[in-house]
This record gives sequence, structure tokens and C-alpha cells, in this order.
Amino acid sequence: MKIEIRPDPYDPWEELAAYQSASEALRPGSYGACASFVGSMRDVNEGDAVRSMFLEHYAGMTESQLEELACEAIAEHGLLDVLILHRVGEIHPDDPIVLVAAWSAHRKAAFDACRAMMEMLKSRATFWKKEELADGSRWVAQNTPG
Amino acid sequence: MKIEIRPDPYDPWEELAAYQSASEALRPGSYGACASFVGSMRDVNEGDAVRSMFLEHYAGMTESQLEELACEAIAEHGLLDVLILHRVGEIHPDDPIVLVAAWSAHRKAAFDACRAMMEMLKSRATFWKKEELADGSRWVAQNTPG
Amino acid sequence: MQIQVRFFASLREQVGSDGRALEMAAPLTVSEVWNAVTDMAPPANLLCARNREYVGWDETVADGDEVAFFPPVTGG
Amino acid sequence: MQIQVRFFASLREQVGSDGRALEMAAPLTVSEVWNAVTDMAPPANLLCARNREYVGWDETVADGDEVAFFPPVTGG
Repeated sequence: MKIEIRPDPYDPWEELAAYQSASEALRPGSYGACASFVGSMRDVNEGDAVRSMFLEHYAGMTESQLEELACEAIAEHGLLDVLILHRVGEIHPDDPIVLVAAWSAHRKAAFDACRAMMEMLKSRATFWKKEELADGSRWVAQNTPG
Repeated sequence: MKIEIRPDPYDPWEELAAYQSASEALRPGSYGACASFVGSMRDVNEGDAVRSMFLEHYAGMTESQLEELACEAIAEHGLLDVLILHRVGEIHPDDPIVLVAAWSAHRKAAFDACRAMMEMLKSRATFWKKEELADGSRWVAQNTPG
Repeated sequence: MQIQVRFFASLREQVGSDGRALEMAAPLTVSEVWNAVTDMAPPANLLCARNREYVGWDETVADGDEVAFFPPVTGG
Repeated sequence: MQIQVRFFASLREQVGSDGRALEMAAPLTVSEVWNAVTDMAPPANLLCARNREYVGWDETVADGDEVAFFPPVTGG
């Protein structure tokens, strides 16, 4: 299991490939399913062009929450492994923000767990987005329903 | 949209990265969500060690089915783009078999569509697996439920 | 009139052939095609496609069609 | 006894501070802590954590605790 808050841009597919081949929990041939989700920054929100975004978090609390939800998912769905990365700081359109991946023997557990982790992350984890528009900035009031 | 049957091994994460950056349907900043699934070969099935597998398909029919289910998913979930790759021929443990990815503005559509496409593929698409065991070979009788 | 009959996967091995051409004097149903090309009772869960689309056993087959028989699919 | 109070995101900007230490003569509830550190009515949907775990407004705060107030989360 790997959980990281990232202050710098990352490539989600490179991270997935590197983690999968390095993880001791993922012996080759043991997993038959990997479900993953990448959330990236759109250049428009609520009809307004967004130039950039600042992603704030509660250092210490956020990491614990992500670890807790990953452990919950592993226990509930019988996963072999989990990877969660989340950007913070200044973010630009097209930048990957969140990566959640779940590995399991069969597909049902991976699909269920990947989505459940994303919904827990969106509803609980202490991140906040502030958008920079052409005419000023605004805090995002709430997430799009899942 | 890209649908391909692959006779040779492929790296799903490289394929995802390359397709996402090349697709004209995926203007940077337009998509906020990519849900993907990779199914790979396990070295055990129904309690028996599996050395390798041969994946047969119905050339012509299978490709049409994958295109049809991708088009259905795009229309039903309002996706921006879809990528489906599927291996055929001789396959070894840990080899990626299937990659299904769905891009959309928000996460719900991508999650729903990725899973729906996998279930349609597993239940409809004309592929058949023959496993090579230590003491002979056998056809897989049916898929694990999703 | 002539159609092409194909067998896939475990069924191909059971039948011992990947298919053959079949001459028909008149249109046949899929079920009649099966009986014309094999001596086997159709296995449980046998699937059928006409011209690369799934069809049921009562479907009619016409000149030039391709009819395929195969077991449950196991891809993905 | 002393606790640390913190504000995040839009709330930090509304309060005009990222937090401060608060001296307490006796244990307070989260709600009493809020009233002790701001003049504002609590915004709708305001969330609270004590020692980095979500808690309700009636929860008691003890010496050395960290109490954080923040708006609905918008990560992912």
C-alpha cells in the first residue's frame, strides 16, 4: 500500500506501472484485476473558465484519512494492494489531481473498492480547492455528486 | 475511440498514456475523469497452477462487438472517449489481457461506463480461454461473476 | 444455396472441425443447420451467431450466410 | 490548560487567521471553543476535527488538543 500527497506534478500511468512492478504485495501472477481512477483538472467549472487552482490540505489529518480509507477498502474487499496519490498546491488544467488504484484476484473487488475509495476520499478527506478565474478567485463550495 | 485485438504483449499504462495524449477527442482540460480496468493473467485458476493460456476469438465478430459496446457506453454515459485493447493468442501469467478505459467530464460516467463495458465484454464478446496445466489443457467453462 | 458453418473453441475440438460449407435445398433454421452438420445433440449453453450477430435457434438462415456455433464466452 | 485552534480554506479567509492558541479555565465543548475564538455565527455545513478526527459540536476538548474548523471538503 502506498499513500502520498504530492506537491509536484506526476504522471499517473508511470506511477501505476512503477508501483505495480515494485510492490511486494503484487507477486506477478497473483492479481487478475486492477481498477484505477485518475481525476484531472478541467479548464472550466460551473460555466467559468478556470486558469489554475490551489489545492489546500490539512497536513497530518489528510494522510491519516487516506490510509484509513485504503485499509478499510483492503479489509472489506479483500484487495491485494492499493495506491493513492493526491496533488496539492498550485495546479493547472490537465494536471492529474488524484490517482486511486485497487488490485485484486478478480474484477468485482477491484471495481467496488476503487469506486468506494474515491467516494470516501471526495466526501471525507480534508482537501479544499480554490479556483483562479479571469476576474478573481473562488473556493469550490462542494464536489460534484459521484 | 480505439478498439484493438492484440496478438502480442502490450503495456497497458503506456498504451493509456499514449492514447490519452494523442486522442483528438481528449482536448487537455476537457476531461476530469478516467476510469480504467486492466485484467491480467493469474497463475492459478480453480485451484490449479496454470502455465500458459491460449486466447481464441472470432475474428470479425469480436471486433464488431467491442465497437458496439463502446458506442453504447459513449451514448449512454456521455463519455468523451473510450479505449479497449484485448490480447489473443498465447498468454503467460502476469500478461495483461484486457484494458478498458473511459474518459468523461465527471467521475460518475467514467466509473459506470468502465464497469458496464467490462461486464458486456465478459458476457458477450466472442473470446475463449484454454488453459495449459501441468497435466494437460482445458477450456475455461465460464467467467467469474462480476 | 450455400452457407458457411463454423465451430469455435471447445466445440471445434468436440466436432473435430472448424467448419464447412453446407448446401441447402431450401432455407433452414439454425437448429436445422446444427442437425445437418453434426450428429451431436447440442451441448447445454451452446451459442449461435448468424453473420456475426447472436441469434436464437429458430432464426432462419439464407443463402450466403455464415452460421457459427460456440460455447459460452470467457474473455476479459 | 491550552488548546490549539486552526482554520482552513475559505473559513481561514473569513476569520482572517489560520488559528491560534486558546487558554481554557475548564474543558469546553467544540461549540464553546468556536464561540471563544470568533465573533461569527458558525457557517452552514461547518466541519470540525479534534486531534485530526472528525467530531460533533458537543464533543469535549481537553488540554493539549488541536481543534480545527473548516468548510465542506472538495478534493479528488
